[in-house]
Amino acid sequence: MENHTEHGLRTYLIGFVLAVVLTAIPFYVVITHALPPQRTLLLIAGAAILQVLVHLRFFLHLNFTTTPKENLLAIVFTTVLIFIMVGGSFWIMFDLHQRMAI
Amino acid sequence: MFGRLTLEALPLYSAIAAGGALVTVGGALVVAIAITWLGAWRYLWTDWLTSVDHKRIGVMYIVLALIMLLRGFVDAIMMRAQQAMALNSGGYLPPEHFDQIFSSHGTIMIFFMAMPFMTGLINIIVPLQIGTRDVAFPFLNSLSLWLTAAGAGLVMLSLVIGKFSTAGWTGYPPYSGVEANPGVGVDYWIWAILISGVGSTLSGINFVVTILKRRAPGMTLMRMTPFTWTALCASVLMAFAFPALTVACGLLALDRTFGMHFFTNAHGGNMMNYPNLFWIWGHPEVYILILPAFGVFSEVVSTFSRKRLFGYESLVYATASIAVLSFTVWLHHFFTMGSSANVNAFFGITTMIIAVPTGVKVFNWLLTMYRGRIDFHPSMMWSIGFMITFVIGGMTGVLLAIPPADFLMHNTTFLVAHFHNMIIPGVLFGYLAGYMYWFPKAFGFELNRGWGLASFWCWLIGFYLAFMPLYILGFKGMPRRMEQYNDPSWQPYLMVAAFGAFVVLLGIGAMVMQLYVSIRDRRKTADITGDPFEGRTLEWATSSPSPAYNFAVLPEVRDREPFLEMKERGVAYRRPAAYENIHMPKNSMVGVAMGAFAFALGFAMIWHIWWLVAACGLAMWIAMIARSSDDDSEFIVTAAEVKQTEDARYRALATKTGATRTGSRK
Amino acid sequence: MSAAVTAHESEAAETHEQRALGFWLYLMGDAVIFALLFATYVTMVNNTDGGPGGKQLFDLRNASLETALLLVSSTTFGFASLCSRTGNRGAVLFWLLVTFVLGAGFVFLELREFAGMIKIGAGPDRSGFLSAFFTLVGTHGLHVSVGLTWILIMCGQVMMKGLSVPVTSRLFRLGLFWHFLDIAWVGIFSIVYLPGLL
Amino acid sequence: MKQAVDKLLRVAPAVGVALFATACDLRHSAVLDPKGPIALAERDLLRDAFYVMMLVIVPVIVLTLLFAWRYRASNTRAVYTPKWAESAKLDAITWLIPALIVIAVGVLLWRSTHKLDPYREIASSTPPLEVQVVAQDWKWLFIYPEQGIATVNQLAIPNGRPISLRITSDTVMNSFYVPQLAGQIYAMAGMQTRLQLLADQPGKFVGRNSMYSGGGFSEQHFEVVSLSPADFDAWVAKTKQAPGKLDAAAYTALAAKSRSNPIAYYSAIEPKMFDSIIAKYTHAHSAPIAAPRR
Ligand code: HEA
Ligand code: HEA
Ligand code: CUA
Ligand SMILES: [Cu+2]
Repeated sequence: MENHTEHGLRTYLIGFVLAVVLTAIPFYVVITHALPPQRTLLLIAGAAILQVLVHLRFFLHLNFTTTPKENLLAIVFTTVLIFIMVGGSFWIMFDLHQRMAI
Repeated sequence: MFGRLTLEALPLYSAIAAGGALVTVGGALVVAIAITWLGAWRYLWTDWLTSVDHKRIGVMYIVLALIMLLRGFVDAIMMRAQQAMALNSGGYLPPEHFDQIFSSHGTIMIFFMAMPFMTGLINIIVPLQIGTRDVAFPFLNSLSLWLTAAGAGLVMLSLVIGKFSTAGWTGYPPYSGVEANPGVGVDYWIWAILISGVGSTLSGINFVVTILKRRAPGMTLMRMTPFTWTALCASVLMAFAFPALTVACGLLALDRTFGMHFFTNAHGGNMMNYPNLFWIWGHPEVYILILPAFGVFSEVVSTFSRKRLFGYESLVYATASIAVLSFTVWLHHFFTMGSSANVNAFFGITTMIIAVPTGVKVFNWLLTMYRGRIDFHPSMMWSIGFMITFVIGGMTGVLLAIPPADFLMHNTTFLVAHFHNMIIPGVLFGYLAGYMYWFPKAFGFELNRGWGLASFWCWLIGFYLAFMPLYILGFKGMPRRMEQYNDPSWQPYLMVAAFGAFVVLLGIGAMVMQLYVSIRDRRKTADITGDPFEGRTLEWATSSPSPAYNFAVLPEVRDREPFLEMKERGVAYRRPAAYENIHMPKNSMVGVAMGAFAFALGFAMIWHIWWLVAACGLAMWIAMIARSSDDDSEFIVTAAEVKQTEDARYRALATKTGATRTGSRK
Repeated sequence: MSAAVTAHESEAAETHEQRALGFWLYLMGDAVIFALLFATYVTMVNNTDGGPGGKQLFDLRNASLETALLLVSSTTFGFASLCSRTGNRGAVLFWLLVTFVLGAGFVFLELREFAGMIKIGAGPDRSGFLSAFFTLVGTHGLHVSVGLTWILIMCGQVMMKGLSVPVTSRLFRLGLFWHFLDIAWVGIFSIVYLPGLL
Repeated sequence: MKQAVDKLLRVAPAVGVALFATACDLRHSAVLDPKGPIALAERDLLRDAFYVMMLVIVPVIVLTLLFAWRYRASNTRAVYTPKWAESAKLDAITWLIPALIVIAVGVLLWRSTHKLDPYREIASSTPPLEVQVVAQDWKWLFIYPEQGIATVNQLAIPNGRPISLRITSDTVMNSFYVPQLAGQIYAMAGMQTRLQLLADQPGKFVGRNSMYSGGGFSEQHFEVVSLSPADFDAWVAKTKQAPGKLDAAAYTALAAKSRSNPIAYYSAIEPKMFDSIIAKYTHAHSAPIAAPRR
């Protein structure tokens, strides 16, 4: 149990540091305009996805051994759904927007 | 003090509206007086309203469905009568009343008839079928019920105070926005749906956890009954689709209440996003309704063909793929909004793909009947009626899935015919089959067969008469939601349709008679064994009605048809060596209280009574905290009590079938 | 006797697991809500109706401060969870309170930002863009506020009931909730604030 | 029993006549009796898909009834196989048959959806006539920018010439629907949708709004009058004589709620009227015509 806790503490700290780094980079780039907008957006997106993964792994302690498989399944399923719903909405709305212009 | 609530909210604007209000209030009064007269308040409160027993909650859901069906059907008859009369004239209903009626009919039928009916069936049967003592979260179950009831109550209240929405069950803005509809009608619709929607989300979560985590030992996923499978998939859809409805209606409420611009015409609103959000929920919703019905048909066809279900695995995969695919088709409800050909074609094709797993199911039922020994119990008749009628509606659905064809048929009565053709022979026949099949399990006696068959025939014939003409009217270019019309060639069809609705009314009458006759004869048709239909699945393994704890000893499952297997092995009625104490959840009044607060909260939001909003919000918050801090929510049924109950059951069994029986019946 | 105890324990573990799954499902439903609000926001970014847009309204200093508060609070909550496992009641209380203070700071900053915007006429009823902004960010803020009350309640329970099995089980779910909100916030600064200031 | 049969026989002719009348009536129903190439193509599509699907729907219905009868419990001579529940071959068939039909209809769908995209102008040697359509509570305004005229609740078109419609709404969402010529598309404020149509021959057709829009919805229909090109020119000339002119003030009056509007003609219109109706809902342009309704 004790061991476990120490291990836990390290996990949180690693997570924290990674999260700080992954936050700092996009903020820095946006403040300094170090990259052209298109690339900045890509960078922001990449950092965000990584950071979400960091949170899931280090704060929510998701992994493939101890997390019950139903919980993982729920998360994977939701990810797919969100992809369908949000991706679909973008496709539909932007397409419509284009077609509605005079 | 009372927001925008004034005396003018009373429905004195038309005699019919006032009559509706009177009937509603009068009905509520009569029921209240009857309960008082019977001195049944205490019994009702302790044994039912505060109950967290899944079987009682299920029964209450179905009673709610029954009450709301009355309202929904009155609406339907009124519309049919109006359209039969209204050639070149206003008929007997002014437009402002007709549009409230189609809106409330659609809303009630979907949210407060079909949803509670389905949730009720799942509640009663699924825990029994998976061999557990209760759902995962019994209190949450009660909360869901009362949130649904609160929503239903708001719809009913709109008859008496204020008006209901006129924007249809889909509530498209900008028509449903404040500018075009400043009154309280749309707000009633929004809050009824938001509140009951939360209930449905929670139900979905509850059933998913129950089915995934509480199955009896030995019941692997691939040994679950088809009904449990469909309940699982429908629950997943409930848990994940209803949030989209919450967003759609929530944003509409923000527009209406706080002057925001999500869906307004001007100021940067984007009305096209509303259909988008609404149908992200709306399409999965129709499969939420139909999947459990498919499950019922699977059980019924197998039981009454006296034959193992054909193609179980195919059925499971078909169910799961329908559930996933249902999230990929929503644009087919607005092909005519102007999307480009690629988008329309993509969603058209995904829509049609659903016909494949659905077809697989139909073929599997067919092959289950093949070389069976078919008993024409009313449940089986509903199933056969379903199979021959549903395929027609499926076919017209596929026609609508072809965008250029939809350009012709969208928003016409052809569409109305399509979805009633799915919902009545599909959803409703399924639930009614389940009702007649599982009734003895819930109440301990069988339903009369003769009246059941009479009801079936009236429904089937009434359905064809009421809705086939609408297909024709669709071809004649008649839009839906018409309060009057000027084309004389429509009228004959509308009259036939009205007549059909009347035949359906006879069917409902036959069902009432069936209930009456069955209750009268309940001694003769008592179900002593708990297994009136040579059942195959676990719900038939306990007594009818089953005790609060369902199973004295949790059964061990070795087959897809566990109870049949037990009967064949001769252990179905074997007494366990000993009983153990059983933990059961305590009743709680917090669920009812939360429902009441939610109802008042909705009412206050509708009428802009802000202090009441705050008070109710606070009350709900406190109730929730109190409940969630309560660690002592269980009580113990002692082994001795269990033994007593079980002994009584075995005594009854012995008198019924002779003392020595151990194995299957007969 | 000992058999009965273990039976009870395994039952408690079972309940905990069921509740965890249930709570995950709830969070996933919430994630769908957030996802659709994000989608709505993105489709409405340009619908400013001639009013102010993100460039004029957003303040990166404020956003980074908010981010810092939430991120640190996620970590301090983690400490609270760790301490609850070792049964150190005082430490749990301490870290919960720290988390509360950080979270409250976040809500304060957000409210200040909202108030500032409303004062210059950029309220949620100004344009479709602002409706979407206030609703998305406000929904997150509302969740954080709910989390704050929940933290207070758990503080009360820890004080009164100690770290009993149900209490730690609740703390665990509160943790899921709090960390989940942090994830939603990552979405918000990456989709709302940063691109808005590009 | 015998009496019942007798009774059935007596009503049979009446039912037969009714069915025949229905079939005949159906042939002349708006959707099944198209008067232009777009509606015709859409109708044919409907028909073809219907026939393809009948290949499986009819057998399912027939087999259900057949099996129900043949395997009824009282028929103890029929084969009974209570345990038979699996057959890889049959499984494959149950998946394949619907899949094949869906593929067939899917190909049809993909092609036709692109061909019949309502934005795609009809190929023709004559250039299309542009008409701008505005949905109002509860009537339809048609603007002929080339001719400089406008009408209410009457869309006159020359037959044989493609018509290119630009559609918007000055109120809630409507759906512009002419079943015999073109199907339908939504009309939305601040936006423009498009629809193409062509009438083969002179005639009168009904058009409607199919999206519920409030109290006057049921009476919100219009007529499409297809004229020979010569008659159409005459019609334009006549309309140019009409006393009414559609300026900003007249427009505001017209846009107010009204039911069962009579057909009306305007001999002149404000330039760019259609664009400014759209623009008043989008911040981008200044709006000459009244204030936006939200
Ligand atoms: C579940 C959904 C459901 C059901 C069952 C029905 C049933 C019926 N509907 Fe419904 N209808 C809708 C959903 C449903 N409808 C929707 C969503 C709309 C669109 C609304 C809109 O435009 O926005 C609509 C619209 C609609 C219209 C408007 C058409 C138009 O726009 O022009 C009409 C017209 O007559 C109509 C008629 C009928 C009739 C006659 C029945 C009847 O034949 C059937 C009567 C059915 C019942 C009375 C229920 C029976 C239930 C039981 C018997 C349960 C028994 C319970 C126990 C034993 C426990 N419906
Ligand atoms: C329970 C309800 C239910 C069910 C199950 C379905 C099932 C289907 N629906 Fe329906 N639908 C509704 C309820 C339902 N629908 C409602 C309420 C609306 C309107 C809402 C409103 O606007 O108010 C609607 C509207 C609607 C539209 C929008 C039309 C429009 O607005 O213009 C479309 C278009 O694609 C559609 C298609 C389909 C299809 C393809 C199926 C398929 O799932 C059907 C699949 C089944 C079969 C095809 C039959 C069995 C299969 C075989 C025997 C195999 C062989 C057959 C083939 C391969 C073809 N539906
Ligand atoms: Cu943009 Cu309709
Ligand atoms: Cu659909």
